Amino acid sequence: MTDPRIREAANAIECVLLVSGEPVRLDQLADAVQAPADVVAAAVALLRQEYAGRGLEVQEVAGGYQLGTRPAYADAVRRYLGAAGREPLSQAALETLAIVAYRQPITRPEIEALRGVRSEHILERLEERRLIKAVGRKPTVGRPILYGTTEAFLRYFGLRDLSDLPPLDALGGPPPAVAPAETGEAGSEER
Amino acid sequence: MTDPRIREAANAIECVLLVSGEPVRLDQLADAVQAPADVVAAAVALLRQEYAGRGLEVQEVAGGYQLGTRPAYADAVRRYLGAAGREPLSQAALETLAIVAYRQPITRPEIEALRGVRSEHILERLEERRLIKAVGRKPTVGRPILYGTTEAFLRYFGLRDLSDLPPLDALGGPPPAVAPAETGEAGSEER
Amino acid sequence: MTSTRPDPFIVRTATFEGPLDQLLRLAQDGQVDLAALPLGDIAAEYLARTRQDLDPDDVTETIWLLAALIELKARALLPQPPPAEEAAEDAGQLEELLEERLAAYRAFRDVATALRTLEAYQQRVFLRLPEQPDEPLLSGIALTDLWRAFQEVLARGKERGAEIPPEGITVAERMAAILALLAAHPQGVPFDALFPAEATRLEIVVTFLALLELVRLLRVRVVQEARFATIRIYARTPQEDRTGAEAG
Repeated sequence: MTDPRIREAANAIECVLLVSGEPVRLDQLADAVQAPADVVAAAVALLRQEYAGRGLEVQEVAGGYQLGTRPAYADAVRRYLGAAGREPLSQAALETLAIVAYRQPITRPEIEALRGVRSEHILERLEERRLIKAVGRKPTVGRPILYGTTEAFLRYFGLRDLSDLPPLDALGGPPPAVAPAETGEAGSEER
Repeated sequence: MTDPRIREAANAIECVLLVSGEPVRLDQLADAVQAPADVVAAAVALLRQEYAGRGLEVQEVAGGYQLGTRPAYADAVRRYLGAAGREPLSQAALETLAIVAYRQPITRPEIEALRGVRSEHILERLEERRLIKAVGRKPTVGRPILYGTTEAFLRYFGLRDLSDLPPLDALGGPPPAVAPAETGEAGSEER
Repeated sequence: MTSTRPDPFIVRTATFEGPLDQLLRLAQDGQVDLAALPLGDIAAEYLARTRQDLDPDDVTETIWLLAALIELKARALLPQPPPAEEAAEDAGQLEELLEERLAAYRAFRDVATALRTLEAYQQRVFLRLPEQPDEPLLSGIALTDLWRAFQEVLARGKERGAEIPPEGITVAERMAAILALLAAHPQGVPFDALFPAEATRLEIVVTFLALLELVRLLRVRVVQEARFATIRIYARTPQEDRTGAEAG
């Protein structure tokens, strides 16, 4: 039998996640349902279990939880919405975004040195899509803007946090066998 | 055992109801999930049964079905939705909002020149609160983003347009006799 | 132009007239005869201007732009290094550097592929639209609070001696406003839309100057389909003036 306190918390959380439409952090959930953190954590686990094999799923994204549709049913959703779907990023934009993600904070000249082409326009587009943002200025001549990724970036790719990024294999060898967060390799990329 | 066709239809329907937010008719559901009417009806019945005792429910309204929260959990939802709005604006945020209101369109560097401190984070918060938004880019080097106030800002303060803002008195005289949108007391708490 | 606010610094030489950043862009694209570019005159002109008004942001940007131009010109004027025995070594180093860069770039291309997979997955995930998407998250603030806050900023700014942007209408402001309007209307706007009924004569004149400036800078296009038809103003897409400048 499920603890009734956990059942009630799970029900309330389900409601909050439905109306939120974006990731909700555990502390926000605890405030909303007015339950202690351990009950909230257990309630989220219960919900995830109950949605196994169903149409919806509780996703852990950008430091919070969100109630979303499973990709398997995307066609039904698109038919209903009549929407063609969001435009995916261009290859150039995706590469530039990858450089920002792994090397942040990074300036435009540094990005351009890596890509070998001008990237001003692409950076502007990425900023408009809220995937990157200016996070400061580098204390060198001209004080160029430093770019970093945003929370929307994490949501866009369904990442919990930056350590969730696919491992970067900068040396040209095979990808590391261990999860990057533990090898410390990801850390050295991000400086 | 549930018929797998009904299970699949139920999952897809669950997804459509999640994204819709308004009642969806049976024929719309049938179109979206591409299943015959009897399968759709059975799938809806299955969903209603599965949501018994849960936080969400499949409600039959206005000739259609919608996925909504149970009234029993309305308090948790209200607490969640209200939490962001109840957070008071800091004095710094209020000042920044005032600058944007009176000097729009204005860039971040211009705001910072006026305030004498960095304001990036504050601008982000104001944007999240739907009080200001990017309205364009200034055609100077770096093409900085120009900020302006939103429609929601006007509505909140009960202004028809920006010319309704209380006029500035550069000489520092007493505030003009404008009817405040709400009592002015809460604002002064923040000093 | 009744205000003291600096308009963008316009370079005027025999062959070029326009903002400094545009000059740099053209120079970087190899479209400027650097040897003939009187950088000394340009710098002197800018210096003279800063004696009237000094905007720290503007000065920083301008110095950076001038420095970049000086570097370009210096490179153009210096004789090309003769191919000596050192060259072979340099070439080797250069090759190494290029290879290193290529390896790093390849790694990013690989993760870009991994990100593409994540993107494809997440694009098939849908959420409900957030409730009350157009309500401001605000309570307990009255209009007088807003008014008072702005007065305080102005007062403090005066104490600090900060330069407070004047309320007067400047060409730069109107240019920004026109671009903002066009950004919100990709289908363009009728000419009249730039001149609201309540606009003062000064506003109208300055707005018109701003429009001319934008036309000259190739930022907007003015179209009249037929005689006496409505004149429409469109934003020029960045591609139109950046063709080939960037691999997108």
